[in-house]
Amino acid sequence: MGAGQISYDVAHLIGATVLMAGLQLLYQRRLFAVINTFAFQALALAAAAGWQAHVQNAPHLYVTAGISLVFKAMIVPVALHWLIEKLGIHRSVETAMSIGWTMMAGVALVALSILLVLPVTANAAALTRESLALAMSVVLIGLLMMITRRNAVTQVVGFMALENGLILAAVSAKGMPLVVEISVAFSVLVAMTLFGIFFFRIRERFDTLDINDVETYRGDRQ
Amino acid sequence: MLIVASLSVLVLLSALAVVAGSREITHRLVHAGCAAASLGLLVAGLTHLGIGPGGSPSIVLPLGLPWMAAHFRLDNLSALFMVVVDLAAVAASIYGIGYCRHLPEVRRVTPFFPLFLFGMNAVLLADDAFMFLVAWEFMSLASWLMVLSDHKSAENRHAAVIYLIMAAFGTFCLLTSFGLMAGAGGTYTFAAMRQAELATIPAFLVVLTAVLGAGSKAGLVPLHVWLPLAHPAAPSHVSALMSGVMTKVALYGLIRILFDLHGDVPWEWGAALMVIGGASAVLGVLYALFQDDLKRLLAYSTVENVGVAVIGLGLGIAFKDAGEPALAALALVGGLYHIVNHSVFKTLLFLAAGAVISATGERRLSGLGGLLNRMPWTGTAALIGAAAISALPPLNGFVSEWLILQALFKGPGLPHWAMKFGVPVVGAMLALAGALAATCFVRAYGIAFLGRPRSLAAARADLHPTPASMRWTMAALALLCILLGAIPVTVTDALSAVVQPMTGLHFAVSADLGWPWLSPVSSTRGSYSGTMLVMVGTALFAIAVVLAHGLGTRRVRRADAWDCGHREDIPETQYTGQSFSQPLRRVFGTSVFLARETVEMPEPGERSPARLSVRMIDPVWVWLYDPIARAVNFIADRVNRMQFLTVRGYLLMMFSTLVFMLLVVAWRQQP
Amino acid sequence: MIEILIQAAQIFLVVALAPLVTGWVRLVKARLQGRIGASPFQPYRDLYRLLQQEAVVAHSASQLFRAAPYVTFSAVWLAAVLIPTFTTDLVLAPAADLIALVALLGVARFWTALAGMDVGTAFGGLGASREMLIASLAEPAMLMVTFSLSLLSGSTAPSQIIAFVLSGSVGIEVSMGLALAALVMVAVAENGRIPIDNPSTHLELTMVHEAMVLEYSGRHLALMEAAGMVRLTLFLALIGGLFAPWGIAQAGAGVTAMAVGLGAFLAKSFALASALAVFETGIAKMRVFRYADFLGGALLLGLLATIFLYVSEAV
Amino acid sequence: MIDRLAGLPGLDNPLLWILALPLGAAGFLAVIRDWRVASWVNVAVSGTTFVASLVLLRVRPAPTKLFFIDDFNVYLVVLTAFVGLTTSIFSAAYIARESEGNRLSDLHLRFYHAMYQAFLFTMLLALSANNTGVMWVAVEAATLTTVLMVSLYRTREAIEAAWKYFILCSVGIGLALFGTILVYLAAQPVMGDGADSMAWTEMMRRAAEFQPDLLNLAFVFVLVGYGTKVGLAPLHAWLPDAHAEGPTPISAVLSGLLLNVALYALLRFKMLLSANGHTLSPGPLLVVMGLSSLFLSAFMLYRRGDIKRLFAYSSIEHMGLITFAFGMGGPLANFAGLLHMMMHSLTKSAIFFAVGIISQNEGTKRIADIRGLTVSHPVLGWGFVLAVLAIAGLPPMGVFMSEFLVLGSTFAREPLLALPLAIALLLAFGALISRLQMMAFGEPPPRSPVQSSAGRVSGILALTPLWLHMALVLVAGLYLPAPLVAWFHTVARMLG
Repeated sequence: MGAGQISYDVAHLIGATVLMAGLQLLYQRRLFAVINTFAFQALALAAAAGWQAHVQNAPHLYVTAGISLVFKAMIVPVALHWLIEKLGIHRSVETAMSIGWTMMAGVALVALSILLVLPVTANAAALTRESLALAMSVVLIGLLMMITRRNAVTQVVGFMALENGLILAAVSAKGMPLVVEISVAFSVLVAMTLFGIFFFRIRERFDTLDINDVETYRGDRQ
Repeated sequence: MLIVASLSVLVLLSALAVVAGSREITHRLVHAGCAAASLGLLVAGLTHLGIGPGGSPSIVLPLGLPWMAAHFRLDNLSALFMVVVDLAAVAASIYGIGYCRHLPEVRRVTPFFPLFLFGMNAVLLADDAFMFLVAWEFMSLASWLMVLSDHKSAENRHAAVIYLIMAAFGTFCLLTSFGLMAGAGGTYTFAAMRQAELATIPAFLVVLTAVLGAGSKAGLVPLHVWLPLAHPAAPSHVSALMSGVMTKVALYGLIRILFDLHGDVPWEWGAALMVIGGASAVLGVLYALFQDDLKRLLAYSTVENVGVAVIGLGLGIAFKDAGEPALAALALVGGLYHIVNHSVFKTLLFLAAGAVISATGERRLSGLGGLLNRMPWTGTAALIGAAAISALPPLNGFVSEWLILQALFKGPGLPHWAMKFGVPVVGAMLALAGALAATCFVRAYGIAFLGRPRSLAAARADLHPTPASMRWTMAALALLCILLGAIPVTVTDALSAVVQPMTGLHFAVSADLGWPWLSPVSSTRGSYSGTMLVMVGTALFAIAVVLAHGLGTRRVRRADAWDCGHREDIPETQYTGQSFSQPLRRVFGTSVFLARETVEMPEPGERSPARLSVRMIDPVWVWLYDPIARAVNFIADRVNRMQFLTVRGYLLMMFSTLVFMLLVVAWRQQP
Repeated sequence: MIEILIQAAQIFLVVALAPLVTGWVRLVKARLQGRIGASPFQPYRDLYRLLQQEAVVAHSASQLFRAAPYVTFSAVWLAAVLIPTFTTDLVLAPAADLIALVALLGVARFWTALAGMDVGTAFGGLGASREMLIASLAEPAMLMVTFSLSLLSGSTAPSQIIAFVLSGSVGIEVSMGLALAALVMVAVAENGRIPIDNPSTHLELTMVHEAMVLEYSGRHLALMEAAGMVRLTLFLALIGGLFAPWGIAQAGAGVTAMAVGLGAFLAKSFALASALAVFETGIAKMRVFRYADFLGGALLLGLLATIFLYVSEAV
Repeated sequence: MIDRLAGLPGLDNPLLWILALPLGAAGFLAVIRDWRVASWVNVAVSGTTFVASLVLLRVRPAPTKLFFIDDFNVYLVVLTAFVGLTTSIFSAAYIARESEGNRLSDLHLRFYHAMYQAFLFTMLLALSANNTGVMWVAVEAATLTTVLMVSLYRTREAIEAAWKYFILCSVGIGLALFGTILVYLAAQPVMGDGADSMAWTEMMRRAAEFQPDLLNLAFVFVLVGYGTKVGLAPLHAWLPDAHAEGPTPISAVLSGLLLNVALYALLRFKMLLSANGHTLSPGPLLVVMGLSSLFLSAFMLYRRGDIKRLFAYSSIEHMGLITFAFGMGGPLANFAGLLHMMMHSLTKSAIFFAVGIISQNEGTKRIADIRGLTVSHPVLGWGFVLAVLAIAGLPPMGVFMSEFLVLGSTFAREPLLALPLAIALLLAFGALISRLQMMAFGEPPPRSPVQSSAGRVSGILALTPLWLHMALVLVAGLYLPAPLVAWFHTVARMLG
């Protein structure tokens, strides 16, 4: 039916945008650019959630949309900017794996998730199968980012991208309850991450808590 | 009924020892109680043997695995071993009454001693795999704690840890064996296992793991390494039980699986067991020959005797598989007889060693000497024990070796060429082991009890009189050595009743010559009669005395030793254990233990003494255990690096796990 | 009744004969060495003289030291009583087969060695150590001989083996030869003859048996000596009986047969004794550490003897 | 909103109390100033919770939309409440000793007690949740609370451990959520929108109609996600440090309870798969992860110098064993797995009780510095020996029974799989025993034992839970009550 067609196209479009934003995250070389890209992704996610709320006429999804709009697209980026200023973190992205390879890996992950999801969701609503594939790729890409980027900030962003993917999947799962609770719970996680970075003075990366002492503690060295 | 009572008494005793362990009287009380309880069990076992074949119905208690309770049963085999175990147990307990005062850490012994006895008896009574293993591990556990009783010495701790790990290895092996026999159904009762039909490979594995599991506990080469470490570390009356009895419980497990549960074991396994047994016998006694520590020497000789018994069992399997039940019965009777004997004289010898240690505080042969004059009781008992373990007629050790040899001499009759040629070799090994055992104990006894004391402690041994309880136990055991040797036929008849269900043939070991004549198979086969030997021997002895005294004088004059005219009173000039075994070390040591002698001569004019140092390495350690240890350490080092990665590293591991699994799913889902 | 008498006769025969055999060996050796030598009856006189002397016992010696000679002697004697000499029809024969005989000799050795160590002198230990070295190789060899004989004749009882050999069903067997060779080597070692040990030496470093009984004197020494003599007789009888049993009286034989058997026994014994003397005169004593090779050789011969049976069966 | 409220249990329902008590207490404890009072309130609340949970053994409340009790989670709920109680008793003594050393400020202690109850609440919630989403939220909350408690000491090591724990587990949680969503997607076409298609009770009934491929995919994510919390190698990295650096009572509940809860979640999903029947068998994945955990921990044990890390790794080992058992499947192995879950949480928490007292007495966590415990502190020392022997799998303790069943059944079915299992167990056994001997025997280090009366009281207080647990394990090793066995059998059948 027409409406279904349109709703499908729009949802697909927005989902694709989220994924593109994800890939772009891998591509960025400068921290601020990363943050902005993330904000953009959050924006797209909010749009997706809003659209789903409209399509499935599930009002509670508007809450999710609101959360990601306000919290992720605005508060978090600002907070990150502030953190970078406050802790004087390097502005450039340290990569553990060259951008090019990372991009290729990202594409490979997208391929993998499509390969996995599309055949198995044959009888699911077309709406879900597309965005599910997209969501899964976003999740995997987020994880990839956490691994291949050294800065604390980029890793946090990676984590949040991963979580965007999850929210995307959640909202696009037709009539799934508890989405709000889940997104709230995740926002708490994210908040704690940022808090932790600030509180524990994690300047460079997750691995060492303090750059000042070289030898880091990893549990009973003998 | 009696059994249940005695067992529960044992448990209560250990509780008592825990509660009231601070008072010295408690320990003697507990040991006395143990004596009473094991006496009860001994009686139970004997009466059951007296009733004759046919096991009592299995008793079921609502314990253990919920869907199959706990089964207990007493049949002839277990009754026999019960007699073996509790005979030694009674002795050790009574001995303990007097001995426990000499222990440094008695509070770490008494609570576990009853549990140890309990465990061993429970193994014999168990009628399902679960209870069997529980009791089995229980036995190991209790003895481990007693090995650790004198835990201040690092050597003992080392011994203990190796012991427990080897015990766990054995348990895992037995678990495999039972698991395979029980099948996926999970009915672990022995009754069910007897019915089990096994395919070729599982059947093979069952026997293999049974041999490994029971063998590691019995101390068969090359799984014996823990034994000479652990047995000496425990207090002597416990060592006596561990060496004299616990190894027998292990053999019981072996017999139970190979002859009862599994049923038809192919002859190749018989051959394998004979070779293992032969190797254990020879290597064990060789090890023993070169020991300086009295208790370790005894422990190694346990390895030898277990080997001898296992030769008998292996032969039994071979004959049984070849359809020769009579000979199989003969071999088994020999093996079982040796098990009985060894439990008696090894217990006796360990108890004697305990008496020596508590009198002199010295375990090294090189610090002993001249004890027969100072400890006549212990000395005499030990002499009989040594003669018995050296397989000298008319004592018990000889009878069992004679039976095994008789069976062995029939071995070449087996249809397989491997046996035709193998059996003589095993026979040679057995003979060699026997002769070396005699040498070993001439050395041990001569150095420890004869000659002149090599240390002040040994010279003052008579200042610490041995308590009566210890003396009487040793005397009783010595008497038993003679008895079991003098009336072999009575014993063999009882044993053949035990063997009957295994070979399916009632078999009179005193075939047609009648009571005192031990003549297996047929009277023309060759026969032996300890009874007659004793009678005639004493007669001749009397005649000799009368002749010598009648024809000559009876005057005796005490004087200094002549010693070819070299008058000296430096005890150090005596032969020591080292020098005694030196010729044999030259003969065997160089090849078996890669022994190397190095002599450091001082420069001319220097006053320092010349030194002869001997280095021997234990091939089993060097070629089998060290590599394993090295491998484990190597891998552990590599793996340990994973403790020190960065969070990103860990995330990477997570990510790759995820992707890997996704790929697996993707691959498996291809239509 | 008659069996009892025969047995009794045997009991005293071996003891009575033993010194004479030893004396004979010494005589022949002396003659071979160009000496006149003492009369073959000299050993009787020696033993009697020793019995008269008082026994001197070292302070450090224990009761075992005084008991040992009696035990040793009676053990060897018991062994000698049970083997067929002039007849196989002995009441006590079933009490011990060859295995038990070996073990009985082991008893004697066990006590002798312990007695050697009892006084606590260097020589005693030396003797005991060497004696046990020899024994721990000779005994297995002896058992392997028994093994091959029992395979051949289906019995370990001497009387049965002899009966089997006499029945003639045994042709010229390689393994019989090998067994004989092994048995001879063992006998040489067990009796402490050259090349293993020199019974007439007191050169300290070469002694074996002498070193053990060094501290003995008087009747104790006499018994030890006597034990040695009986052992020699025993081995001669054994070799003669097992490998050349001709003339020996079988079960249920008459008096004449007995007489014949006795004659044959004496003849064989003295012949073998002379052979031993010749052999000893011919060769020199070997170093202690060559014992192992010599006796190991005996052990291997015994093993070969059993193996060869199948070869001859197979062809 | 309405339907969600409808999901809550009624007042007559014991479940309500079991959940409400800790939640309320968490808030209440946050405002109590004096830590002594707080620790006793903590004990009291845990006690009442336990009593309430005992009611479940008698009355089985009807499942609601959000909560339910069945044969599987009933014993876990009771177990959790029980270990919660014993641990709170131990923690009372532990905190008393800690505060002597002033390692913890009152504020920290208030926070600690509040979080303790909150943690219990989240675990009970996760166990009794009838809704995959609720379960997920609960597990996530459990992670957060424990993270906060692990970092309680504010040392660099503690903070780093907490951080590691936090990051790894949040990622894991994320993946678990994705799996949950996938399951919902599998259920939704069959059972329509809404909470029904997330309710275990409903899903189990119609699992057969779900789309198998989607379930496969879901299970992978769930396995990696919840597997991280179970501590399966190679997802285990957070576990040793989190155990080592937090306060010991927390280590006890982490090892004893949280791992079980995560495993429970995993098993629920496995049940779904086996109820569906057309999926790929999850067995191989579980078996592989189990074996890898077994081997990794077995070798790690040989290199540990820190007593708490040592036993943390032994927890990994046992989780691996349990996972292996469920991977093997079949009535015997599943039964053994369930039994082992119970035995392990009792024994391991007991061990951590002992370890807590030991490290307080000796003032160190380094194994090398701990000697001759059975001489210096007999009751504690022997209790420790008993517990370690139990965890090493020696009879007559319960762990032996489960290991016997796992090995026995595996040998009967897959000897080739049983061989590495046995080897790994033997390796771990060796490591544990050698460490045990080092610590429990030998000459104790020369130290004047300063035992204040308060110390002695709290010593007795701290020892009771240890011996109580050991008594239970001992009894279980010899005799299992019939209803428990019945539950295990039904669950084993459900697990397939």
